[in-house]
Amino acid sequence: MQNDDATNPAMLWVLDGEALWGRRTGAADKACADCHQGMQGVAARYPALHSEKLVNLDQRINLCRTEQQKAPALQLESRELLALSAYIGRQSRGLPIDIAESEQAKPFLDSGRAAFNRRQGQLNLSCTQCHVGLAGNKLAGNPIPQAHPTGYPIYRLEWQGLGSLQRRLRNCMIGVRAEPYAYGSPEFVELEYYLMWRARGMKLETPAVRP
Amino acid sequence: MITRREFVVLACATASCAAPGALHATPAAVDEAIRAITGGTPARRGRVKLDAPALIENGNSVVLGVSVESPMTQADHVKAIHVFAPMNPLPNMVSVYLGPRSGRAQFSTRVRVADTQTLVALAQMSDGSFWSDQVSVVVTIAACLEELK
Amino acid sequence: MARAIIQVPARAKRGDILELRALIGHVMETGFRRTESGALVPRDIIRQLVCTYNGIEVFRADFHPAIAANPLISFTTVATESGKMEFRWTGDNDFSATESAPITVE
Amino acid sequence: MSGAKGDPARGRAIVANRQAGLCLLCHSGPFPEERFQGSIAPDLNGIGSRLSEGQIRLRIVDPGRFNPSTIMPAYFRTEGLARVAPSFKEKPILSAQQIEDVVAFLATLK
Repeated sequence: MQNDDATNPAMLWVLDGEALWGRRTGAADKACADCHQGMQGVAARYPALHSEKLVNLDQRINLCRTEQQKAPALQLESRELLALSAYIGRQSRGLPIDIAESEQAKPFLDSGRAAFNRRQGQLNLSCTQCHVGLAGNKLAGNPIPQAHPTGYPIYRLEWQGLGSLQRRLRNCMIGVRAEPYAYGSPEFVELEYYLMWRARGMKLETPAVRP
Repeated sequence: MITRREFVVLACATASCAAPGALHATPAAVDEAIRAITGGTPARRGRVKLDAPALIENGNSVVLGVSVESPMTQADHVKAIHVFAPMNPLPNMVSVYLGPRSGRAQFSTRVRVADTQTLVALAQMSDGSFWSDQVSVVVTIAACLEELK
Repeated sequence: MARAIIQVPARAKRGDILELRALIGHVMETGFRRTESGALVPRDIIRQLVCTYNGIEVFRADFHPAIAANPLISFTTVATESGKMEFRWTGDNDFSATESAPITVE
Repeated sequence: MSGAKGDPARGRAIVANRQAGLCLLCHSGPFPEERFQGSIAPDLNGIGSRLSEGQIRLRIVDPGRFNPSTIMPAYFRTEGLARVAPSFKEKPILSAQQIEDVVAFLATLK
């Protein structure tokens, strides 16, 4: 379903993103397309450092909006922001995830790794215990995947819509009865960064379709 | 952040998830829906092929296809294909109307399957006969549903 | 208007059987779900898709709440002449959307 | 644990319930009516002959005491946990009586 654009429902968002990409907005009356040519490879490099701060692709889009377009930031998980990140991500489909390692970024990576390994919630489970130690086994009837975020934003059949990696992680945290991190919080971006680093070299499939 | 779907209690779109007042159709309701189309003419097994995965990980979107053996000529063609689900809230899933200009009697779509059940496809021929097929599907229970805290 | 993606071959030979696809963005709210307070979420579905070929209906589908969100349907039609293939979806709350594509038949 | 003797029938319902006991997400067992049981943890068949009631009870209350790296949650421990969601804070997964019921049921699986 995901590799055929005519049947991948996420393509409805990609087309919305394409339209938004070309639309002028904000006090600067600028469209994304006024400054950027293609965005090939960009989604494969996020999260990344931006003025010493770690930001994911959605946050980077919002920085462009507030700093360049002089427009209000889009709400995280909003249809518009997901559409833009799907449109940008689609342009990196097939390219290997390419997360830069640096001294400067190391604390963020370490922090994300620690979150991945930390037991949390009433069920007291870490990501590692299931997604590394038990990947391939079945939780109830469902195979446990290796937690490689190669296709975000994804069209999830359970959601019947598009959602970000952070929304998926939020589901997992609710599943172990933990209090989820807030959308856009440093904890979530660091975890996202670690997961993308862990999947480095794997090909992006954005926008993927998952159960 | 409140998304549209988070204010809804159920994590799935079907009414299968033990909702208060959850309801489903019944094999009898399917029989009745079929009789409304056939007018009581018996539907024979054969000529129709209903395709759906035997094991469904998520019932929210299931690829379902139907094809019918027919020359699809003016004199001999399929007029309509109907699909039914006895354990969904409503027995009728989808109906399509075809003719000689279709070339082939087939279609596919994505449907919601509320629970483990036997889906039924019914084809209505230009000669007034009815043919059917059925397929049993098993819906697994999602382990980590997004839910309200 | 709702976003829709249709797939129609640009060219075909007369008599070819064409595979057509129509995908449209829509929640397909079943009318069977309840909010946290127990209120029923009203039904909001696309009820019908009609495909016309130079104005003549060649395929029609009646949708029920069992059709998944963002409905996709694929079907076939015989290439007869050059012209226009049009898809029209209608549904609850006066929903209506139209998408079309030209086809050249040799 | 709670004083009242466990009821195997109630215990069986808790074990099979995917929101209460959660057991079948990871374990499989003699539940012909339950589809899709887990493959992560040992089969519950025969646990009543492998372990005594006391051993079963301890493994439910705090399995980390036997194996610190186990993925099995402690069903009656509320301290030493991180970021517990507000609605589950300070609450054990199962009550003392529920645990007695589960122990009574598992002991019958000879």
